[in-house]
Amino acid sequence: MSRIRIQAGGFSVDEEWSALRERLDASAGAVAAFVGLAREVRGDEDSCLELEHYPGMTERSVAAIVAEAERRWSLAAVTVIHRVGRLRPTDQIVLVLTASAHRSEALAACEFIIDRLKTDAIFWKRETAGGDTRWVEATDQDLERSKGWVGG
Amino acid sequence: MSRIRIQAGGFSVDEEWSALRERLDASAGAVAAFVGLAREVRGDEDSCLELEHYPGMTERSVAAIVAEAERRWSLAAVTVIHRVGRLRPTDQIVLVLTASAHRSEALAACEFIIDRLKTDAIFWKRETAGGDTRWVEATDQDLERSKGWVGG
Amino acid sequence: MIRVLFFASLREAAGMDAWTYSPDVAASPLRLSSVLAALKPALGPDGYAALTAENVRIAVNQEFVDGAARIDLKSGDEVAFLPPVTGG
Amino acid sequence: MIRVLFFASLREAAGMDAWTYSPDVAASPLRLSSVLAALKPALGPDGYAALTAENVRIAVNQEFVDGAARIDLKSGDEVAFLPPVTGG
Repeated sequence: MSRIRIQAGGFSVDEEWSALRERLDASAGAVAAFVGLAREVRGDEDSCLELEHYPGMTERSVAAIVAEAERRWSLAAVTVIHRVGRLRPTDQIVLVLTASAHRSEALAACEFIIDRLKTDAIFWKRETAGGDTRWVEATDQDLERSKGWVGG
Repeated sequence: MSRIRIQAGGFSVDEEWSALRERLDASAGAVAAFVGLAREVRGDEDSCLELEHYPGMTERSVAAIVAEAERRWSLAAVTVIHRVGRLRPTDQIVLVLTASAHRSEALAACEFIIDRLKTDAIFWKRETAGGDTRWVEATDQDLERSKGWVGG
Repeated sequence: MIRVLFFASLREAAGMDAWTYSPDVAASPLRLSSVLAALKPALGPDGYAALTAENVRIAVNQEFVDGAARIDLKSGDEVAFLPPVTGG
Repeated sequence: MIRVLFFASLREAAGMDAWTYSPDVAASPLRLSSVLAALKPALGPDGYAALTAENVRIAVNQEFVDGAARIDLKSGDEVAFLPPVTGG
């Protein structure tokens, strides 16, 4: 049972947490969460991050990652929210929530989803800081982590 | 900067999340969270879990786990709340929040802390279900996961 | 009519976010290679080079395609040029 | 005076959560082994067997001790018997 949203507006961890809890029964023993925050770029407190997406294809790319997680682990509920548009330092960018009977599955699925969002989800990021603008790409480490989830 | 509480009362993920966010500056890019929930035991919806601790020594055992996490990874903030006393299915037992500049550190530290809480924190759990009461011990898998964090 | 979309750095390189190609009705089936050929003068050499860089992927109707040049298109199809992605 | 604490399954096995040992003032230094010896009649054979099981750890003043029997105690010390723990 998954809930995926790509949106320009912010999200409330509290509301998403409560909504996820309502979808769980008494067999769920573990919820793992990850929130990505926009960081200050190159020490410029006025820096900003712009997230671009491809409406439709982006949603499907995220849904495919979640479906793969649900295939690999027994998950009671998953929520993924990813923001697009212009973000400022400390803004929340992405939320991943995974629930399972046992902690090992919730934790692994949460990490898997965020790792794959870095490399396989259809988003682009442009940082602006100190008057300079650059496109951000997944790092070699991101690609290694993502490939590290072997098998299928 | 860590915040550790052992308490009989419940906790609000929302409040702890907000309190942690307030301790972060714009260099934090990742927050990982884990919440353990009391599960229904052996299909008995009236089952319960009782958590016992050793006041003083328990707090220090949790602080030692958090200190070890802070030594291994560069963490901007950590919160651990662990409940004691009588819990019912779906009740929240434990909260771990870890914040870092990068997701790999926040995720690893969160998983490390919950793995070590299973094996090294001074708590005891007694399950009561269907009129039968038994003490719960860390599983072989728990011990392996905990030992799996090699090095120091 | 084929709609061509450019994202992120490729939008900047192309100087536009979308381009519409309306080929002669005679050209059927329409190959993606023909669309690319028609794009070249519209973009200029730098824009075209950016679009055909090794790390650029092409999607047709929001599905990635391999060996893009041999893909057959039909009117109404959407072709997108995607530079390396990163989310999270 | 030494205060001895029993936790969890050992509290159940001992039938009490705490026991106070007030030895003769003559017995100084006081060995943990003497406390254990005094506990034996107070607990009965089953309780004592549970306390001395291999997976039971002993803490003195809230620190785990090894080779417990040789530990020297002083009045006011707190000795605790801890069965295997699990949190989270």
